[in-house]
Amino acid sequence: MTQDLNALTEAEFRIVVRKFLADNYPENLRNPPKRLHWRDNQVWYHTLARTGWLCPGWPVEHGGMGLSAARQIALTEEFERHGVARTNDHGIVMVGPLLIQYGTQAQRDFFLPKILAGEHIWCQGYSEPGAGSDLAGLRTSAVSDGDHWVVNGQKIWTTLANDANWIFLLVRTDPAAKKQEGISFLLVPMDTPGITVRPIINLELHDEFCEVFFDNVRVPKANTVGEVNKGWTVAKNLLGFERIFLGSPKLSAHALGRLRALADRMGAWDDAAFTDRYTALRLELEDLKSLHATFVDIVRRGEALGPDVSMLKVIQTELFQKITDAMMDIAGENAGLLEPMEGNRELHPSGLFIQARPSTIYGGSNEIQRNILSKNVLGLPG
Amino acid sequence: MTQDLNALTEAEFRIVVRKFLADNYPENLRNPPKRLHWRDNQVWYHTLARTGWLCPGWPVEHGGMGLSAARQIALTEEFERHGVARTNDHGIVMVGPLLIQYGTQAQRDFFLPKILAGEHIWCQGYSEPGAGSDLAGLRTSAVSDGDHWVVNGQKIWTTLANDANWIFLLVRTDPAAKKQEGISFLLVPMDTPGITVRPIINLELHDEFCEVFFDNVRVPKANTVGEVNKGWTVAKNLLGFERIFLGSPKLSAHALGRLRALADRMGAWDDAAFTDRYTALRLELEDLKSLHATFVDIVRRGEALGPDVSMLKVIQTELFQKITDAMMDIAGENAGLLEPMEGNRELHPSGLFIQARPSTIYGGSNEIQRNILSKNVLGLPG
Amino acid sequence: MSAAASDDANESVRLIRDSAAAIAPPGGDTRRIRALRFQDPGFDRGVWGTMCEMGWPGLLVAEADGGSALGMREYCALAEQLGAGLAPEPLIPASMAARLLSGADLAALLAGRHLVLPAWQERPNSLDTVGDTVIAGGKVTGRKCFVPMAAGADAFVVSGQGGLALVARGAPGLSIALEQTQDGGNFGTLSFADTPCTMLAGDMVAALEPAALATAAYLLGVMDRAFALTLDYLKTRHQFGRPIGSFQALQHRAADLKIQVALTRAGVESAAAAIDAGATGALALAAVSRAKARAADAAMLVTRQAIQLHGGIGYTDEADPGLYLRKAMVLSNLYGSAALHRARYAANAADQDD
Amino acid sequence: MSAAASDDANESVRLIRDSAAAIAPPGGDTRRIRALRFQDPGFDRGVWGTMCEMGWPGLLVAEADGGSALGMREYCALAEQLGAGLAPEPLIPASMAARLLSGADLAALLAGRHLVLPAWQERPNSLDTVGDTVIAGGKVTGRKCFVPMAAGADAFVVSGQGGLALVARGAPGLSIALEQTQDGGNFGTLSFADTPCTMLAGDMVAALEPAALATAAYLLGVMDRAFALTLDYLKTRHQFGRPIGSFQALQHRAADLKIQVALTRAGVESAAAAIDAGATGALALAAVSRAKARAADAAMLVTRQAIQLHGGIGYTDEADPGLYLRKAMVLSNLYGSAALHRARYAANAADQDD
Repeated sequence: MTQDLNALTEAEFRIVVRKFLADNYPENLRNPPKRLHWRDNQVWYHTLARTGWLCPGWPVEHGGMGLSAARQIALTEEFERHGVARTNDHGIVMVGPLLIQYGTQAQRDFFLPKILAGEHIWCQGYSEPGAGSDLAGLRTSAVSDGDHWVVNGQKIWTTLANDANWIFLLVRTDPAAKKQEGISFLLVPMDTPGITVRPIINLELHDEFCEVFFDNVRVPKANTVGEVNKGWTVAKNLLGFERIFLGSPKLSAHALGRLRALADRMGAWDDAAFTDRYTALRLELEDLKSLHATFVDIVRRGEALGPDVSMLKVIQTELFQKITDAMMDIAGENAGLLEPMEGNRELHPSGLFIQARPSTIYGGSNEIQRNILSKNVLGLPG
Repeated sequence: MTQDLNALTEAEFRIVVRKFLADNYPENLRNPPKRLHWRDNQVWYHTLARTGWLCPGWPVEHGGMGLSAARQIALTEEFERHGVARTNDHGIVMVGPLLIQYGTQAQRDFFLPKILAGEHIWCQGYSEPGAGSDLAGLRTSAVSDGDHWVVNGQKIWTTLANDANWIFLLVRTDPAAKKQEGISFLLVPMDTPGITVRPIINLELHDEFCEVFFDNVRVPKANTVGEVNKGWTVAKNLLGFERIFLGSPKLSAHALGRLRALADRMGAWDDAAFTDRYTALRLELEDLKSLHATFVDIVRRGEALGPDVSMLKVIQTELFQKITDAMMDIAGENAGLLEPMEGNRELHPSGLFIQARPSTIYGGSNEIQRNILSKNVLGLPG
Repeated sequence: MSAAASDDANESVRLIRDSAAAIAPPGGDTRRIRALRFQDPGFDRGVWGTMCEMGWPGLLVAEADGGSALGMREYCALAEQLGAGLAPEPLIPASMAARLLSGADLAALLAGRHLVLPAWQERPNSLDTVGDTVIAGGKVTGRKCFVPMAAGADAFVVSGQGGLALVARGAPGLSIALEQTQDGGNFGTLSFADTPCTMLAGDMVAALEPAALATAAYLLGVMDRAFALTLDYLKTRHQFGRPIGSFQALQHRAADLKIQVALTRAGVESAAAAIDAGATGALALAAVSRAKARAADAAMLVTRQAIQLHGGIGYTDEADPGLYLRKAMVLSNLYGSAALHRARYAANAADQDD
Repeated sequence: MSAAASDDANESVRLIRDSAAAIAPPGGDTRRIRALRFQDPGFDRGVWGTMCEMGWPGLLVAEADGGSALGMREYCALAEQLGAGLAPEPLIPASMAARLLSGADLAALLAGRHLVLPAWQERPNSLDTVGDTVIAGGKVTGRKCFVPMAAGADAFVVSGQGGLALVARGAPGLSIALEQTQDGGNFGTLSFADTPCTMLAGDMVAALEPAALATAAYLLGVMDRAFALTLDYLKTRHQFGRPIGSFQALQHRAADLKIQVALTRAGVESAAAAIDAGATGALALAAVSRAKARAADAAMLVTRQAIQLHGGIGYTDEADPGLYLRKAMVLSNLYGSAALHRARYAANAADQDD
């Protein structure tokens, strides 16, 4: 099958994907208002695992679909168009590719099949209460004790940790080293004694994020990925892809569609000031699409993304917020409702407005992205 | 006369001022598009001197009108309403009050009558090519030589230096001292050998600003104001008043009137997006007026202005720019014209747009004002 | 205003602020606020009783009618203080109702025994108080929406074609649908079908003005407190080995927020002073619209930035900035959105000649 | 486009850029630019001749008609390069005229012997090419304005009711009033009174599109270069003992300007690619409008900020940032302002379903 999919034209490929979704995706999970938990999406997850569609980007020899970069982009677009919910995908998009690149043969042999089978559900332990924007300032420690590490500390903003049975962790293994050195990358089963998960209720009143506490947690040294004290290199590698992902215009495109529906409902088109504002948002989205396409072309050509990809994250997240700001402005008193207007999921300005808030904070806050742009792209000093 | 003026009600006082202007102000000098030179405004200047209206704020015993703060504000408002051009007023608003506060009796006896008579025209030597925003970083030096200072260095942005016969100067008299210490305040005749003035053509294609070069210029030590090495205290005193002056809503009010005239001419009122934008600018102006009034009240009560007066400068100058930005947006191709549209001074969007540019740079750039607000008002660290 | 009158007003404003702060400490009682959220009726009837004992719903009511006969400056100072403390009690709608009642009805409201709320709105983004509702022959028929804290009301003042009427909560033919609001309160949608009522003589349109201005003042309190919280956070939160408030980009943003708060305060205070000085008609409408337009936009800006500047923690429900954001989301568009008030300002303020 | 065709296009774009940079070095020849400012005709006829030798006015013209038959990508690359170098020579209007001429007229234009410029506009803020001008019986009567660099034209292509006509500069009944423009060039207002003309067969409306898009590209060059200048200044200018570019507030502003330049480039290149790939009708109008709207706003923003970030020196006429600001002031509203193009975009781009 995978051979065939890469050989198809893009148009043919998209038809295959659409048919696959029409045949397999549960109708009630289309465009969910909040991030789904494992209890809700595991049936779909196992469908993907069973049909071999779970890991589009993994090479065929590791059990993936082996899709080219171009095909993966088309696949993502079709999934988004269909309103497919994001799954608990950290194992698929992060741990798998990482182990393929940095893991030992033993690690690959053990972990990859468990991910492919939907048996291991992963979460990511990077941020800490004292190390948010300053990720390299993390303090969770791992102290050597024979063939184990003993981990103590706390992680925060761990997405869906309450669904996961494994976590990948950045820990400090050399407290004397400079900030970005002395960090190692560990793989830890969530049922290890000493791990406690506490869900955080966010402004959506949803428990998507968690705190994870580590109290003398013993981790086999065999679960270290890459060299000891070189974990920052491993982790950094994952951040590049995150930015083109966070810069995808699809989220803003979706929000603009909702703004249009709201404007229809509110009769806002009679107001030329709104119409001009709407058109400016549309134009910004179209320009973002054009700019995004130039970065996608880089990926398509197999070249490395530069730090200027941070522009996409800034533009996309702030456009998303500007669109939801406009919603609040035209929604009138409905802007204050907790639930969707008239029970119609499509008309939930306050919900989307709140959903847009953290986009400029996570994945490296937009302040951090602008620091990266000014220093690593524009070469400004200090 | 001055006794009478303070005793009048404000309404009566304004009537007196209006009559004075109607009787005396040259019609052809109303609302000039650019800052006037001495050759153009000296007749009016001497009229003010002759009638005793030149120095409204100076105490009566020093030859001024002795007007209260409230009367001075009303006077300024009436002058602005009438479109009275700004004169070469550094002697009146800066040097005189400064000498009254910090000068020796001999300095007061010599200089004040010359200012009152319109004989001494002053300019201000603060900024230097390497010390713009960082005013305290100035490097023009004054080295002691008997009862003289020998001044070497360069000043820049000296307004109308090409009209002045005296300059007040900040110079470094102790090169070893920390930045704001070791600075002294000197009074220097412009015809002293070694002084060269070079006008700078600005974006208005006008020579309002000058560079002033000092090459072994000998200045009597008797011309030092305040203590040697304490000139910063003297100079700082002048900056507070500058900000409430630069924050006066009158400039933006004038610009908004021009925007209205342009909108009439361009038929822009048919465009609801413009109308909403215009109303937002109007509201910002009205809010600025309300905020400005609270600071004027402080002055009226004779209390000291706090550093939060920097807000006024930021709001006013950026509003002025936003208004002229709107002009450019509706002017169509006229935005590119060098001269007024149809020869009508009231319709000169490009001219006012350019005139608005430096307002966020001079008088302490708006970046500096925001630094002041964050550190001295909000107490933010560093 | 003479200097003596001005001193009196300053003193009564100070007294109001002090007593308000005792009941709704600025940012100091979020435990109470959190406990009341998303529960009916969304506020504390006991605290409401205390507010009535303080005479707050009657602040603008004449002394002969049992009120305090104070001015808009005092009312705005009170509303601002309640905003700083996020007090959910429905002081603004109840004060609006107080203007529309008289006699025993008014006395019961002011005493805190009988909570009456106005039901005037039929469409979002509108200040029209009449709509399609018909009041005739002692009956009301129609539909009113966005009645804040309707869950706790004992009766409603309803406006419509035919005048103004008082309807008891339990009146036959009245059904109430409640929707939760982001701040933990509720909006009621009231459907009347031949519902018995008693006629009133008040003017709903005029009563909207103090409510709109007080809402601007409440939003001023909300943004002022959200900004103060944020400033504290900027000074104490460290990243990269220094307080985040030492980063210039954040400093300048804080300065811009400070400017918005200052402009809002200037606008609210000048509107209140103008009305206390006797401004009426278009002048008063323009003053209220200016204050409400700025307050709505500035409150949203400041509370949005409070979330952003708090980073991840700002997005948690357990941190306080979200409480201020949600309050701004509910109140910004109440009694007219910023766009509506900009348009109303343009229609009412004479343009200048200079 | 196939990979091979794309490589060809990339190569011809590179060639165009190189040859343009030789004649109009980006930011490197402001002495020439300054010498030509505010002097008639506002550009250098000799340099214009060289540009014609390079085949630039005929870039889009078919080979059979003496042109190079290249695409919009090449044309935009050329215009961008000229913008970076602030070249005042009227390439864009002359290229527009080239689309409207044929035979010997066209040959004379392309050879640089006879400079023909289009005169189509009668009102500001409008893309209407007809207006009140009447062309009939071999005579033109009417008034056209905002003809860029009219001071240097030998003839004009005039549109009006009745079609399109060629009018010699010296034709009887034609009077030309010149107004100086901020960039040192000029706008001509042409009054025709029974002025003899020869009829032409071209389409003025269609000819506007490449001119509008090339103006967006020229503005891209202007802003890109103004930004580069500013970035250099941020790195070298010291205040408070450090380069001003080390201050975070300025760094973040620079990042925002970089984003505007990048969005403009993406929009211009995607419009050029769409047209080269055969886009026509509403699709092409929308693409051009998107590019021009962004370029106009971004050019004004970037050049304004270039002044601000240069501080006092930026406000002097002898510093270069002002040259870029003035160019942006003249070109941003030419061939349609940002607001006009936003409205035209909305009228022509199909809204999406997702």
